[in-house]
Amino acid sequence: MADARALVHRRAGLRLWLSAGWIALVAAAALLAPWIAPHDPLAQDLFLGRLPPFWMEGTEPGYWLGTDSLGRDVLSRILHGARIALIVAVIAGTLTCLIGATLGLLAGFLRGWVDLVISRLIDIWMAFPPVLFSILLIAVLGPGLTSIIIAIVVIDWTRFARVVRAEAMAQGAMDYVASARVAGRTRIGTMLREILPNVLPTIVVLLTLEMGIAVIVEAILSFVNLSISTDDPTWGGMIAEGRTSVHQAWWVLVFPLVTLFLTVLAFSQLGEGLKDRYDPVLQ
Amino acid sequence: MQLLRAILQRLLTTAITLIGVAVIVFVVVRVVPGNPIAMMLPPGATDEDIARLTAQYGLDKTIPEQFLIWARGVLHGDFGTSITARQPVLDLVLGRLPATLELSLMALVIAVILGGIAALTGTRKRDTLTEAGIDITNGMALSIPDFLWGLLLILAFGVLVPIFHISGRVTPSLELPFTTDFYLVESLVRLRFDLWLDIVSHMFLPALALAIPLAAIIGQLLKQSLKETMHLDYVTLARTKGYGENHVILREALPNAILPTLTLVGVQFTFLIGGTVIIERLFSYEGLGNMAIDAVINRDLPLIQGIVILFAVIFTAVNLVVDLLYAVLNPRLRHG
Amino acid sequence: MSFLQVTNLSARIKGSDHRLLRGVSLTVEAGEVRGLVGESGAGKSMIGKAILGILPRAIEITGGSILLNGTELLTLSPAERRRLIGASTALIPQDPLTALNPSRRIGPQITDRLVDILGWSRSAADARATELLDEVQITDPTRVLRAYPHELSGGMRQRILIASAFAAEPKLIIADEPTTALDVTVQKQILKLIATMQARHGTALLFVTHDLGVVAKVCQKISVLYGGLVVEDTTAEAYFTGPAHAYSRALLAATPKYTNPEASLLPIPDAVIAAVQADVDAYDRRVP
Amino acid sequence: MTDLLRITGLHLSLPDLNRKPLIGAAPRIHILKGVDFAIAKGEIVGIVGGSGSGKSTLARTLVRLLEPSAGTIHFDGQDISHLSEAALRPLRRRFQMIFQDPMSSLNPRHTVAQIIEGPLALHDVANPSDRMREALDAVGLGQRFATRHPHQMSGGQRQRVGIARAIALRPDFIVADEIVSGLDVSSQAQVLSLLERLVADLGLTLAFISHDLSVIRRLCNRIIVLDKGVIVENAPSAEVFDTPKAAATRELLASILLPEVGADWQT
Repeated sequence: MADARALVHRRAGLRLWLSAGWIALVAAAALLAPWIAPHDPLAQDLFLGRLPPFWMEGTEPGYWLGTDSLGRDVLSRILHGARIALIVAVIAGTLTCLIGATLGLLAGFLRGWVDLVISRLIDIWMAFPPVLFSILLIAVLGPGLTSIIIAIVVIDWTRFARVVRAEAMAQGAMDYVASARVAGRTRIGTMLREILPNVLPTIVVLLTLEMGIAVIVEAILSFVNLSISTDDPTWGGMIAEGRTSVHQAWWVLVFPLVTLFLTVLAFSQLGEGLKDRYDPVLQ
Repeated sequence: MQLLRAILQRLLTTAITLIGVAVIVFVVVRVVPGNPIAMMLPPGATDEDIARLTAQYGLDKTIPEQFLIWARGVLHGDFGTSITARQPVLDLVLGRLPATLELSLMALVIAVILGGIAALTGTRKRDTLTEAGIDITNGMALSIPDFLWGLLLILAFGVLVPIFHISGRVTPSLELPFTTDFYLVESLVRLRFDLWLDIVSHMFLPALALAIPLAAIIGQLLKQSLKETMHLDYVTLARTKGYGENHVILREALPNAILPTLTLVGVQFTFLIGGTVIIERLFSYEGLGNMAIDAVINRDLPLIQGIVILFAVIFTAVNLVVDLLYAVLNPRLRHG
Repeated sequence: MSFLQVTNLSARIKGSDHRLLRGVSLTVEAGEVRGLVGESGAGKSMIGKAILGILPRAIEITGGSILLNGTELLTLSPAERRRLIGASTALIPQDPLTALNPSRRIGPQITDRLVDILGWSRSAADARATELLDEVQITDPTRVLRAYPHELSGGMRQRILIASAFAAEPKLIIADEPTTALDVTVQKQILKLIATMQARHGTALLFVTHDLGVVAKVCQKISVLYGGLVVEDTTAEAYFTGPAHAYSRALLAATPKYTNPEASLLPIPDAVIAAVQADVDAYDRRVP
Repeated sequence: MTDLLRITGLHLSLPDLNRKPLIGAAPRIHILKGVDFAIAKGEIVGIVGGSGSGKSTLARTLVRLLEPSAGTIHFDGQDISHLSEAALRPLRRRFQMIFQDPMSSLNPRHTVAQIIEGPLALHDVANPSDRMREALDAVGLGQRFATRHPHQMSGGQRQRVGIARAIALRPDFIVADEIVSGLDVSSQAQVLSLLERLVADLGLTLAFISHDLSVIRRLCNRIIVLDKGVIVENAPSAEVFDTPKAAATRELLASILLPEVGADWQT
């Protein structure tokens, strides 16, 4: 047992460091993009269109990961694309978490009519196909960073609300809650001091998961051409373009796709890693 | 009696949900900027033309009035007329529905098979490296959404090793003898295996992309549930009777482990159906989702409404079916 | 030769030096009832599980022997062993609520061993099941055999498990805390039922329990365990009139007894724990 | 002797959510059906009954975790039966409860120090950490336990934390609900002798709820037997054992298995 536990711990530690490391790298790219990017991400040069990456035949020095059909440098565009990805991940993820977790906590702990209203809202929300809903919202709000963030928050709060509500309900049935009442704690006090610490690990896992999802939603919206203005380099926009020319220039699709893949994976693993490392019950 | 009450309760909440969806989509759609009527007329149309058409589609009335008119129509099976296609919304939507249903169900089948295998293997080989491998694979499959899987599959099996089609529902040059829109089913019924293979080759990658996250969820939940069940006394008792591991897993543990998994899989299946929207776009698959995105881009209000309502109906129907299945499979509800 | 002879049985958690059984030896004669007593963590259920071959995967047997009617169990292949165990032993588990499969009817849960493992015909097995339910005083066997577990009370389910255990006329039954999960008022009835059935069928019984009150009623021999070590092996008569070992004495004094409240529920003195723990440590030094 | 707690005509019913109709209130299950008794200051009263007798519901009503449907609860002369949560709060310091399952009643993500100090801080007790340390000593757990979490302790140790939390507030009255039923005999003996000593030292009044008459015999001056929501016997301990009046009491007595060979087996 001791052995298995150590193994789990080591794996969890590795997971935490790898995922945190990759996200730090993306963050660094986002911050330093104007200085480290070898080229202007918007600079077009039709003579340099569809250059392959550096290890293949027919490359130009300096275009490490090749260029797209308009001759824009793929690496520079990925570095700049990290900015929007990260902004969306952090802001949309955090806002969604705050709103969804609060509603879930209130519904699950207070029960009664609060729960009735929130549960009904969740039911209605869950009956919408989320991707279609987000596309619709962007059509209403108009493209742009703020619209994307609003759309993500409006659609994804139920992810938190559902899980946190169920968890809070389960915790609410435990005797430590009754014990807090016997000690004279108020309802809100009990919710914040007793229930919240027990739901927090779940919230953290959901939060980092949501950050990854936010990046994907942005990519999906770029893919259907509804995200930011078409000029700004985003990973989703690059992927959309890469998809159309996948038979001619696969690298235009592959590099942003791998970046996106790793980032989403890192976000999802970060939460689990943090929980394994810092949840007192798992120590 | 108890069952009847539960059913009534479900129908009531379902009705509330559907009305809620209808109201929200109706309002959201009507604040979309841009005049759809102006978009559909040729340049140079007069203001009068626009006003006439606007009135024809009822868009000059207030939103509550429009809603009531629309709701009355819906109750009579009339979902309005598509602005771009100028055909009844219901016809358009029902024409595309079979494509999306076939895709979703194929994805579900793949997910159940893959997830089931993962769960059973993981349980059989629990506490070994095999189980750890399954856990890691599941974890990855779970944290990457269908959209990314779709792209990766396009690269892997459409470009790198091109063994599947990555675009469309069927090769356009083929002659189709079908009378329904259920191509996959009808090709089988007509014993046209050449067509069937072509259709499967088109559907397989999008279905797999949709299936992977669900397979991971089934694998994870069912395995967890199986492992918990394996610790229960009736499983231990079966071992002492002389039964081997496979028998114990399949006959004693599995029937009980499926139940808790089933409810969660129901919700996840609605997510899968929601995922068809973007996956159909990605694979240029002619289904509801693809149509929905076009409808949004073209500001085709009646069509958007119709599609969203249809999705909501499908989702609630899936949940109802899952609840029924649960009741059928659970002896506690079936008897007494 | 004893029907069951466990000699020097040792077990530990795989890949660690955490020992669970420290050279346990005990015997159960044919038709005899032996109680295995101790507190949680003493290893008493572990012995039963080791005999039946249902130890959790994380636990390994590191030495010793288990002879069942002269056959060494620990060297048999898993399949041979399962067959032998299935044919000649049975288990009465602790919790009747979790010991019956909720999705299967009662009847097949009693007869499956007879049909699948022992090759009885279905009709013979069904007749046997009815006869058994009669024997455990269930008045409406036909209905009960067709019922699902959730339709029956806890006491009823425990009767069914007892019937199921005796179905194949095993030579040895291991009862693992069979009354602990029951309501106080049914405990005694169930215990009487087990005792009656055991006597009538002449089955050897290994009775695992933490409850000295239960042991006093049904057992002829007693093994007291602490830390996976047998600290005392004696007859019930001798144990309840004056246990030899200090730990056994202290355990008895800690047990509630309404007829002599002042001399019961006495905490075990630290010195006694220290002494018995010293025995455990001495064993670990002796046997690396 | 004055009564610290006086219960008159106590009824309690809870909604049966399994049978709730589509519209309107759920039917109610009647659990306590007219319970009268009093507990004097300094008394240790045992409340005993089989499963379904309503003893745990009664325990929770005594500390006003549940509100009676009818009847009154007087605590130290004050009617607390329908006081609001806010009005109860200052009184809460004076009556405490120890729960059956310490794994559930101790917050898994709090340390022992937080668990014991939490209630102290709520009632503005001065020097809560000193009081916490005192309480840990009183229940025989060393200071090193202060930083532990519940899952890092044994069952007996956890239950002692539950006791420490209750006594740290220096209440007048404690309800102990089946607090040893999950423990080994040795921990059981330890926890009970600890409780016995604390009650004497601190001059506590105790309602001790259990299904085990033997345990109650050792600890309590008086025994109340509850059966299907009514009191069927309320008498000094020795009397209940020597001349049991109610059938329910006799049934409970008959079900006891004494740790001695022979004697009571054939009854």
